Amino acid sequence: MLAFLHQVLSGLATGGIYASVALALVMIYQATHQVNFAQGEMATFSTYMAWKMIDSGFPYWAAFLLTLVFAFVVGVTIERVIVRPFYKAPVLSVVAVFIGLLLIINSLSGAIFDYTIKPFPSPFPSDAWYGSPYLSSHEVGMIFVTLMVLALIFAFFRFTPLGLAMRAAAENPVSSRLVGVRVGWMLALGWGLAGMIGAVAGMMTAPIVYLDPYMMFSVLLYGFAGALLGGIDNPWGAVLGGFIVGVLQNLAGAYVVGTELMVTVALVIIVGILVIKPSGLFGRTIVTRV
Amino acid sequence: MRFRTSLLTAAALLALAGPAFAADAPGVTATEIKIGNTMPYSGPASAYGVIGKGETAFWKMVNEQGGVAGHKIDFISVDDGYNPAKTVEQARRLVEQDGVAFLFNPLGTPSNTAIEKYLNQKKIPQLFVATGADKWGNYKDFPWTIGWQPSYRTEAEIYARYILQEKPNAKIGVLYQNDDFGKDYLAGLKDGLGDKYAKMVIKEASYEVTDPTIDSQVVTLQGAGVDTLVTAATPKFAAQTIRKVYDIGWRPLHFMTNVSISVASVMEPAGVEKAVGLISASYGKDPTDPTWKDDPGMNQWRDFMKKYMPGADLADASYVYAYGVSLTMLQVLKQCNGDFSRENVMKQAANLKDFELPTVLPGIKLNTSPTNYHPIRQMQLEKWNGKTWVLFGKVLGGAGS
Amino acid sequence: MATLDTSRPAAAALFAGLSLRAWKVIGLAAVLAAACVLPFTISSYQLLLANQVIVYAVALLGLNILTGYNGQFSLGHGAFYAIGAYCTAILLDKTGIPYWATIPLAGALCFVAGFLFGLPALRLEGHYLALATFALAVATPQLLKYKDFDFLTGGVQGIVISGPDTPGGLPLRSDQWLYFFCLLWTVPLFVLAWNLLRGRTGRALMAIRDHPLAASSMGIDLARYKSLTFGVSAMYTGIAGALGALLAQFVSPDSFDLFLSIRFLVGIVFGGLASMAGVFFGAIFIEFVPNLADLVSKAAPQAIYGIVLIVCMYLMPTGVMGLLRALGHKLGRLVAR
Amino acid sequence: MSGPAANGAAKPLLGVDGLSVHFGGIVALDNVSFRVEAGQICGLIGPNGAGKTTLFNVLSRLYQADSGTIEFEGKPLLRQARHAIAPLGIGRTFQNLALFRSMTVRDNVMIGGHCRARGGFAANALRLPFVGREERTLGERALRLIETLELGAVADTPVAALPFGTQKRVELARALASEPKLLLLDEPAGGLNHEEVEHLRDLIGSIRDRLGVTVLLVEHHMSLVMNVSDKVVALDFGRKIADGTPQEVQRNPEVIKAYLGGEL
Amino acid sequence: MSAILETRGLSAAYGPTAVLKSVDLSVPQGGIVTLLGANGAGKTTTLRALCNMMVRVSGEIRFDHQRIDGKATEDIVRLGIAHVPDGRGTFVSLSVEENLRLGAYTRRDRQVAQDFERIYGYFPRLKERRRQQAGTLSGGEQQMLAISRALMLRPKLLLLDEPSFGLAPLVVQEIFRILRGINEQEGVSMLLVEQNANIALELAGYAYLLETGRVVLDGPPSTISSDESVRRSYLGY
Repeated sequence: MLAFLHQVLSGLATGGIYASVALALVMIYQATHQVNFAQGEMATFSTYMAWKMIDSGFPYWAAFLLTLVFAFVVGVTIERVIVRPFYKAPVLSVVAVFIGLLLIINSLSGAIFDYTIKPFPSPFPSDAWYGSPYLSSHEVGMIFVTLMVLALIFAFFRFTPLGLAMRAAAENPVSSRLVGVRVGWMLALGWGLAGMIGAVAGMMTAPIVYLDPYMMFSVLLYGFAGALLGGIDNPWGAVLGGFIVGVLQNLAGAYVVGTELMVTVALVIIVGILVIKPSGLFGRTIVTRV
Repeated sequence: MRFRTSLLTAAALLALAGPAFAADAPGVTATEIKIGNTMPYSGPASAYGVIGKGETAFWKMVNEQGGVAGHKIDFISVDDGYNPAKTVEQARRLVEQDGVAFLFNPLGTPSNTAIEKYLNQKKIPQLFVATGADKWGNYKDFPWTIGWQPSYRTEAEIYARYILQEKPNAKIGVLYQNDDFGKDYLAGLKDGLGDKYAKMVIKEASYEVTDPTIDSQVVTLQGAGVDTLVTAATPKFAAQTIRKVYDIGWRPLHFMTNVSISVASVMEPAGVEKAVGLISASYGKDPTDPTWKDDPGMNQWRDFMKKYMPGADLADASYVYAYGVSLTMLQVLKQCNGDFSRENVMKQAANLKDFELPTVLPGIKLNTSPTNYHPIRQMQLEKWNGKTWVLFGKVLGGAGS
Repeated sequence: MATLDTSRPAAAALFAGLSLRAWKVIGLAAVLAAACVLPFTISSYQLLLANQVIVYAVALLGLNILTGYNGQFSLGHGAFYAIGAYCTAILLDKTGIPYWATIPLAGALCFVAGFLFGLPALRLEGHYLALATFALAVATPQLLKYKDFDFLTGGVQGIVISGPDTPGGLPLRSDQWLYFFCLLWTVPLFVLAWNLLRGRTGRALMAIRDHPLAASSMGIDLARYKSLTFGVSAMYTGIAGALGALLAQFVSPDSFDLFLSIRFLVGIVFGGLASMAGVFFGAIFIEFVPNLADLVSKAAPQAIYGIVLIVCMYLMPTGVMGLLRALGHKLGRLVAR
Repeated sequence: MSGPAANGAAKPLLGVDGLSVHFGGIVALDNVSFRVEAGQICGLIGPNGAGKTTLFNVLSRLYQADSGTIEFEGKPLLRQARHAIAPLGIGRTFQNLALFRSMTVRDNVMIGGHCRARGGFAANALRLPFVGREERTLGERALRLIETLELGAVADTPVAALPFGTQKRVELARALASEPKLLLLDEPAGGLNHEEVEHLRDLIGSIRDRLGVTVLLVEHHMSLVMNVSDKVVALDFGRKIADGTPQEVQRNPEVIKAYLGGEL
Repeated sequence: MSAILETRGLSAAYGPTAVLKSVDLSVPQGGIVTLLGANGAGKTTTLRALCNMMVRVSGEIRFDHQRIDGKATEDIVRLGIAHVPDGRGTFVSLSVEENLRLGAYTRRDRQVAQDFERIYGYFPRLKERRRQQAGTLSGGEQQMLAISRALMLRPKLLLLDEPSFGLAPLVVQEIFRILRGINEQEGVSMLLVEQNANIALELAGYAYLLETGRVVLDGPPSTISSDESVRRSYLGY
């Protein structure tokens, strides 16, 4: 029973990582109706910047804030320079561009910072959480940060005119222009904010999994699964989805089939749930009349 | 012009197709030897690409120092993305298009497996392959393929014998990467423990390279009551394992694969104090271990790095590996005495006698013969004391194959 | 192969006064003739590359039937390529079946696998289908190396097989024979796809892509069509995998990583969605651009690959065939003037 | 082509009985019953949101009914699969267009005839002889419809490039290509000017008279509905409020109050 | 009365296909102008061209004495031109209220809350459904929403593309009554594209007749409706 509890808690910790990436995906989806496959690599690259700054003597929080600014600027720039010419291109062409971006950023991380892993500091105390062997204080802190980001995103989309305009721009650019929304900047802003959220996710993930160019590669996959499972148009659902994926993975590995097929089983379960509930557990079904 | 080139290519092809005479020496001209190599410069195993870069720098150094017996080395290293299908294509490019004399240190177990048959059929040496699998000493079936480093299986066998001796009632758990590398450790433990394996190994847990963490696996192993842990994980996961084991207050007797004992890229990220008591076995010197700070052998390597790979990460043990294996290759070329035919190169590769490398542990010597295709078959156990690895016991030879 | 283009009057036809159809036939014959002469003019290594391009083209055609024509997004077609390859490798390794007989068996197996996978996939669209198919690509290597299947798959070590020998009496090297063997499969597969896609079935596939609801109101059984399309698509890609196994003479889980599926997707997008001729351009791209990138930079070959990809998409947002069609229209208008 | 249905048969072509549909808490259709005899043109009118399009969507099995029955030629319709509706002989158009936008007019119309051919995957891939014959028949019929509806000039243009009104005609041609016995038209006059509406009226008339197709017509264009219909059914808030000849319905006070307003 | 909107030689094309050929239009300050024409004559394209939306435009457009041709759609809208597009342009995944809030997106004044009540007064149906996803509304309700959203901008000029499309006769009368009220009370100018020529000419003070992208006839409603071909094609009496 204790072991079971332990598995669940450690799953929650991993799930927290997925949840934080899922939030970045929700952000970009709400703002552009696209799933950016390069999101994880952008987060990794931002985390490298933070590492570089801390390594050269910046205090943690200064580096943290500067990294957020950096990630925002990078996000906006990528949108303006690389993605923008493709807004009229077919969806799959855009997907190909995202794949290209993923390869470029991943490769650059490796070329600039090489492939050996780097330890990344945590802003939280380094001892275990209240002496508990189950969760470290960083893991608890990370879950807390994720929930905070979630609350911010939720409030942003729900209560601010800018959030509303962003959702509108993603859904229907033509109509958005007709109500005076500057669609181009909304999309760029969405990329910038998603970049920032990704950077937070990266800086929270790195102390746990260590920093290397592939740090976010698989995290993105599970974050994506979590976001879809919970509902990609719903930040709460996405975060919950992330936690579910984390716990599910652990339990599947520990109790169902053994570790060698753990990924397979977890994915089969996720896809199975989606087949039954095609818009995610908490996603809204968009009804359009014919 | 074009026509001529294709004629020349055709001629080269004809030469390849015919029986190889020593005098033909494909890939060798009066002034040059062409050596081929495949590496994962792209894809998930790109971390190993630095080996290829180190080797390229090494041959540049050799050429600047005058080459081998009046021959410059044309080292052609190409990307296979760690995809065996691509390796096949690239190996054939190297042989048929570029006309290399032989392949040196192609990386990856599946990649080498994919080209082994082709190269042996064509009687092209596949020298000092960069993989720790055990199969690379099969001189009977594949006389043109030779390994270099001690196999993972040998290493695991050493751990198994140590456990049998020191802790005969151990409850062993294995944490392994779900690929050829990890599974070789399972095989080695089976070799070493024999029929006790089923009783002693009470839990096996694997992870995928795509898993973000191994927390769940560590918890599972602890939960199963394991008191002796053998970890076959790459550096990132090794560091995670050491830290997680410590953090959950678990103190098993912990063996760590030789792949992941770098001070800079495993011990320090994991937390040097969390790794105290960790046992491993090694054959090479760790560039980040203070023990070798003033070691003349390692200084030789450092000089090379300073001059030919400025700016490279000196903590990366892959460069030490590249240097060591290249030195071995150089020795073989020197032994060839000017006859760089494929037969002679292979013959000399299988004729190393007590060759010593500056980058391997003192007392370890490289030996090969027509019936011994395992150049390095010795390792020494070592224990982490919180600051450095402390060697203990004798230099051990695996029973090997 | 641009001559396969179905659409509107091409300029050249008007120009020469020959019917478009006649030009297509002439062009196709020329391409086929060139394909037959090719193996006698290039080196054995170049032939390997050419052969790999042909094999990829078949795989891409499979994916294009599903994604380009039917609008079902797959990030997991590498899995079917793997299943096809393993089917051939296992049959050659474990049974006495002749190599040529393994190809249809691999195709049949993949058809069934694709059809079965298509059933649950029916309920998923867009990103959800992408996730499901991606999951397939993740799961396949894991299953291939699973310990209980070791006895068949050879586990992580994979299976080494022998390539086919030239049948007695033919004056061909074995690699030349292998090329013709692949061609013998490829040409009929393209003809079948051509027939399939330009008739009633093809129209139904495209109708489903454009407006599934309206399509079902026209009496098109979505479930049947979509899952059968998945099956046919998997069959094509699976046959390509089987031929690819003969080409590499080796299969292992590492040969079919996630990036294979992604490369297939890149291939059809680069060549042009819903275009049969485009798959050849796509195949050329995914085969040669990595080599090119490797030549340019050892430090970051994938960055080069990514840049080339993005620049190509920038210049040709609808792929090579999209560009050719647009050029054709322009030319057509010029000539008509 | 199906022959003109015999009038006076005991069973109506379409019989809707006690039909109710709910979306969440909203009642879209509330116990609606009416019948359409073979060969009739039946107008369906009512305020926006009264449930007219919902009724169409239930008939084409896009929506599920909560209770009630629909019989078509005496057979229960609600047990049929969505894709079985067209083969039974019910064709439709959509209020906001549901064309296959990237495909040409000709292909759109040929897809309309999908349910009148049978070549499947294997037969098509192998191009069996009967497939070629079917293709020719389908192609010829499509061509005739294209000409009838004056679409000849744009036959090989992708429909996305056409003006709204033209697309509406493509939809009509597509629906007719399925050789329906019952044709559901959802606001065919939307976006048409007076002259075009007159054409449309003649067209609907001739579809019934020449092709023997029964028509159920949702339309707000009152002069069209009243001129062309044999009977009119009026809905409001999902309930039927009137059912009768155009004149009867037009004079019905509830219809005037809910729908027509003071003037006509 | 000066013109709030004026075009000189307005042409527009979709890709290579020219649709509008040198059209001169004028909408007087506070006036209502209607565009008549057959299907494909270029009416919708005219409205799109004015907003620089989805078409390639050339020629001169003045709004409030200011050149607006070449400006981005959103900047044109911010000057006070609201467009009720064909096909309604509903944000289907957003609620009815969010759609309306977006209508007032560019406004910074404090009267937005009152305007909600005004709109709900016009269309009680929308108030009932304000929390509902707009995509679930019926076609007619979405048309009401589109007009309401445009009104939320408090525009100086309203471009209406077939406001009667898909609406029941009673609602059409109601909407045109509302439009007339807005025009009279708030002085909002309107450019109206409408197939229902009777009601359009009743509302408008001036009309243009388009044929294949050119103005072939213009004048006050009485002049227009006395033209024989207009009577036959558009009015039916």
